[in-house]
Amino acid sequence: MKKSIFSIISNEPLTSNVYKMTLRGDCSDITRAGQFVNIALDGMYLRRPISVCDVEGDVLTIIYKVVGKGTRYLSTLTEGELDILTGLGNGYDTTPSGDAPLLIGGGVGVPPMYNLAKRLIGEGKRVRVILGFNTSSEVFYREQFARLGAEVYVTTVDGSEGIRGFVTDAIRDLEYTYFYACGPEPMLKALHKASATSGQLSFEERMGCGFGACMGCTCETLTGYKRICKEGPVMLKEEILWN
Amino acid sequence: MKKSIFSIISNEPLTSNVYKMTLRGDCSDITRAGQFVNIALDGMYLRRPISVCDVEGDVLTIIYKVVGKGTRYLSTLTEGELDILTGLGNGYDTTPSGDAPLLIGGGVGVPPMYNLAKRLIGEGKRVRVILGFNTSSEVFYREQFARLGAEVYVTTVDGSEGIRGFVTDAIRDLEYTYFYACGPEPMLKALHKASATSGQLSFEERMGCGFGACMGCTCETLTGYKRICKEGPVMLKEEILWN
Amino acid sequence: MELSVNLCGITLDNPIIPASGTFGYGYEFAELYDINVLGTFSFKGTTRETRYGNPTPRIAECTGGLLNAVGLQNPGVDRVISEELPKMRQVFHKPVMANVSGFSIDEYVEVVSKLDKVEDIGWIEVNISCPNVHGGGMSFGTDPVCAGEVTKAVRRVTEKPLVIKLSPNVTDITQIARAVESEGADAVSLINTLVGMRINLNTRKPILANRTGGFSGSAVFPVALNMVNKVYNAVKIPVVGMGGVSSAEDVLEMMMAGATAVEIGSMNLVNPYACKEIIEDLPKVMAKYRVDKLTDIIGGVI
Amino acid sequence: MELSVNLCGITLDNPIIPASGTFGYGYEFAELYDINVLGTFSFKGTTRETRYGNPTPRIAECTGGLLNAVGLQNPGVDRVISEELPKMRQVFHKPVMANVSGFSIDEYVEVVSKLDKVEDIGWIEVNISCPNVHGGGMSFGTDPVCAGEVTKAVRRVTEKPLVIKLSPNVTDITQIARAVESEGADAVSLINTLVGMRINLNTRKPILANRTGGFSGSAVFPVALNMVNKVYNAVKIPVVGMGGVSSAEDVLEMMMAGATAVEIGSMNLVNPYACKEIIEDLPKVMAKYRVDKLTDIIGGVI
Repeated sequence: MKKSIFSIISNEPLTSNVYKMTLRGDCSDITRAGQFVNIALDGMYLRRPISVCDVEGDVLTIIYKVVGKGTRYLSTLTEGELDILTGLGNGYDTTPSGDAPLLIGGGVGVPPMYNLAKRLIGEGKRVRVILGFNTSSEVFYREQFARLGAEVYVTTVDGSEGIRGFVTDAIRDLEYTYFYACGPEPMLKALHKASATSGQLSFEERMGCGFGACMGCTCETLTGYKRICKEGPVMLKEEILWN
Repeated sequence: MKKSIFSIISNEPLTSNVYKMTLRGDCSDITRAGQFVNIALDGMYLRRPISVCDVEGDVLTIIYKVVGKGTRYLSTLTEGELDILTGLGNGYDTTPSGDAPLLIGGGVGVPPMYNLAKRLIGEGKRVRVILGFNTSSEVFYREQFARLGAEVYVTTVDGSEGIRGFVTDAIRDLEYTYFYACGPEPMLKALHKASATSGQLSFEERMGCGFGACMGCTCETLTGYKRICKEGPVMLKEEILWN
Repeated sequence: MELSVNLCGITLDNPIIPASGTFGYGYEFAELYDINVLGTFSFKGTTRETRYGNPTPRIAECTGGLLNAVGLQNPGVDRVISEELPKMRQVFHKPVMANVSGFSIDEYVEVVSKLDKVEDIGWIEVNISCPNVHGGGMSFGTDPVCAGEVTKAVRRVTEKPLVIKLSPNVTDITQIARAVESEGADAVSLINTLVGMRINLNTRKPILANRTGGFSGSAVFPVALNMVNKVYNAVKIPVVGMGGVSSAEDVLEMMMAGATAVEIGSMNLVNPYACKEIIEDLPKVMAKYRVDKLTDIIGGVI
Repeated sequence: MELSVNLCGITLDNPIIPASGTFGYGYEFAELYDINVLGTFSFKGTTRETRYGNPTPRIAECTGGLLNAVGLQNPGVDRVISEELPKMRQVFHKPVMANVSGFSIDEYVEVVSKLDKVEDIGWIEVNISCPNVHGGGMSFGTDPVCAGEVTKAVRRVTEKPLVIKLSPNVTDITQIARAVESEGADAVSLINTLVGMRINLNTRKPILANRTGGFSGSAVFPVALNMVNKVYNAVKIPVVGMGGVSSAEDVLEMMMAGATAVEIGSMNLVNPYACKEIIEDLPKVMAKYRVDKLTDIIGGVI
């Protein structure tokens, strides 16, 4: 974990309520895809945890959805500096991926898949990515994944783009050696059941500190109690205990 | 009273801890010298009451001293918008000034004298101004008053500029028809005693709302209880009750 | 979209009520907007005699709020009736809520008796919890027996709806609420201010001349919300919720916790248009959270 | 410039103590800075058995603070001693403050007896006020008799300095403070969290799975300061002040109100370097307010 000051480079909407922000600062503590940063915002007591979409040198990219006061405020910033904790969470382990890992992102679970895809492709893996949305107007980053060299499948619940249905409808006919997922809990639960291989899933919870001090985000797993912010947010398929 | 949005034009230090800010906005409710504005600042629950130094069309000038969190924050702003209540307080009545009024400002009590001097000079009066400070490095606005056509006397406690001593040391040899004063309470008390004519004195108090609703700043006078923010901040010499 | 609520038999066009001590007798605010858009308002705390209140400074800023130790400054009940209410009538044409404080049961009774005869007073809100006055209100509001006695005494002298305003500075606010309910209160309002203090580091004296004051502002909202919910579940009479309410969202949250109507206090001091803006925002926020009638959500937290 | 203070016979290099539940067993923070710069710290609340705590969500944000309903998650006293404290010892070399919670006097006694034998525990802080656990801590801390009984019982099984941590959710905190003082407490620490609640407008459910939680953060500072001052004037034993302290200025204010040492809680969650930065700022702020020795200002408010 590192606490440092980032300067905002850009902040633009990707859809009606999803924004992409790039910032310049010390990214040296971000060592894995699937980690998150925790951003201090004026007027908000707690920091806002946001997953890392990408890191290139000292440029950090985050993609976030406007869901409350904090993210609404974040969406209004186009310049200035932010106090950010980096290097939080365990992130995805690429070691067990095999040759042909499958990456599945749902909604704002899509962003962490980007850096993960980049890393896996860099390791010479054949990467397929399923991006799940409700409808075509919500789709983002399809081309960016394609440009990395990933095979991209999009699903929309209403069928307005790509495959009609849920991400689980897209994985059925695919063969893969391992899977990585991030998205809403019902999606993760469905994937947990539908997936043919082992995998890693990333979870969300309301956090206090984001670095393991307050025990605000603990969950029970088959291997004991884990802090989503510290031992998580990424859990192994085999340890997850649904409640 | 009017609540409106002002945009910051400039914000510059006049001394090591006194700043001058100019803003553009609706100044139509500022009708007298000696009134104040009440400024909402991010992260502060209460607004900050600041006396009006000058108004020209839609340009408002305020001069303020950095004394706490709020004014320290204010001093860092060089652009952007501020939510301001204008037209607060009774202000100085120029009617009884006579031909040769004397204006006395001490420290951050100097700014309201500027617009007052301008108004009185505009009414054809012979205006003399005494500006009281602790030391020469704290002196500001001497030339600005001179440029208006006022006769300016500066006093410093340590004698490093102008007359050595307090403003009361400067008024002794002057003849004047009426006086107007703003400054710290000990100065006002001394002037109340030392002044040869009737006059008007402006007071300070910690305020809640600044517009008469909360009764936070009430003081007792010989003519009953007065709210510093509403029936004040300017009091007639004859009604003041020292405690 | 239905905003009206019924408080003790009187219909309010909406649940928004500026709280006592933050709205004077209304006429300062009437210069800014037509205050008849309000549900009603609770005017300044009224005592038997003229009170100057506490020495200044009476105000200290805090994170998310302020301390006040105004100390019930008011011209006394007779001049309130003869001077202030006639001025109020020129700008406000709905039943108003009178707020009463006292330092003895006799005083409460005398003030309430006099206000009982004023036709346009709709409700009498009895402050048994003002924390600012030495030997004053505090004692009544922090003991269920005393709180019950005040209620019983003022109940005898008025038929108007009685709203007892409760102190949060107690171990169990539901005990006090049940005590005043059983002695005939028609409603309770809560929370009054929390006791707080600040020190001036330069002078090493308390910022407030009174040493301590009442803490209010958005900072107290979660404490208020919890107490409103607890009291809602403990009594059958309506609850008027207050404490840090600063937005239309906060109003919905307070109503879901159990409030039939909502008082807005400190926010009036920061933004004089706060109540008007909240009333204007309510329909939008109701639409967002799929609320058709405000009365549907009272105490609706699952 | 003298920052050291003496708490129950043990010298602290400075009065800064991260509060229980916001600092774990120290080793997460030790990755960020040398935690031996601290006066000491109070480790996570310890119970007899392993506790998972409350279901999530356990955290809700508020203006100027947060609600938490963690519910005393901890591995239980035996594993604290066998697993956590050895890890702590690798990074912290000063007497540490153990924090104890319980659901019965027996449990308090058993946990304190076991911790009493751990040499590097300097003080035992007994939490009689945790508001999160149903039928739990709350009852002891809100009644002077129960608070006294817990104190008396744990006093019998330890010679280490006993710090009783008090709940602010009471009518008169000085009553509780006097009760624990008379049963042998060596110090009191206050305030624990205020009870609060928030509702999710979308789901119409409380944000916290536990419905209510403990409110802390800068918002509670004026309430804490008042209670610290009241208790300081009511007892002879030292007071450890806490509640919303967020800066070196707040530390001075808390000490002037009566605190011998100052615990920092929520601020650690927002800024993991908070305690380090406050310790570094203290000499500057002391100079600004002309304080040579911190012990000179304890209870110094005029």
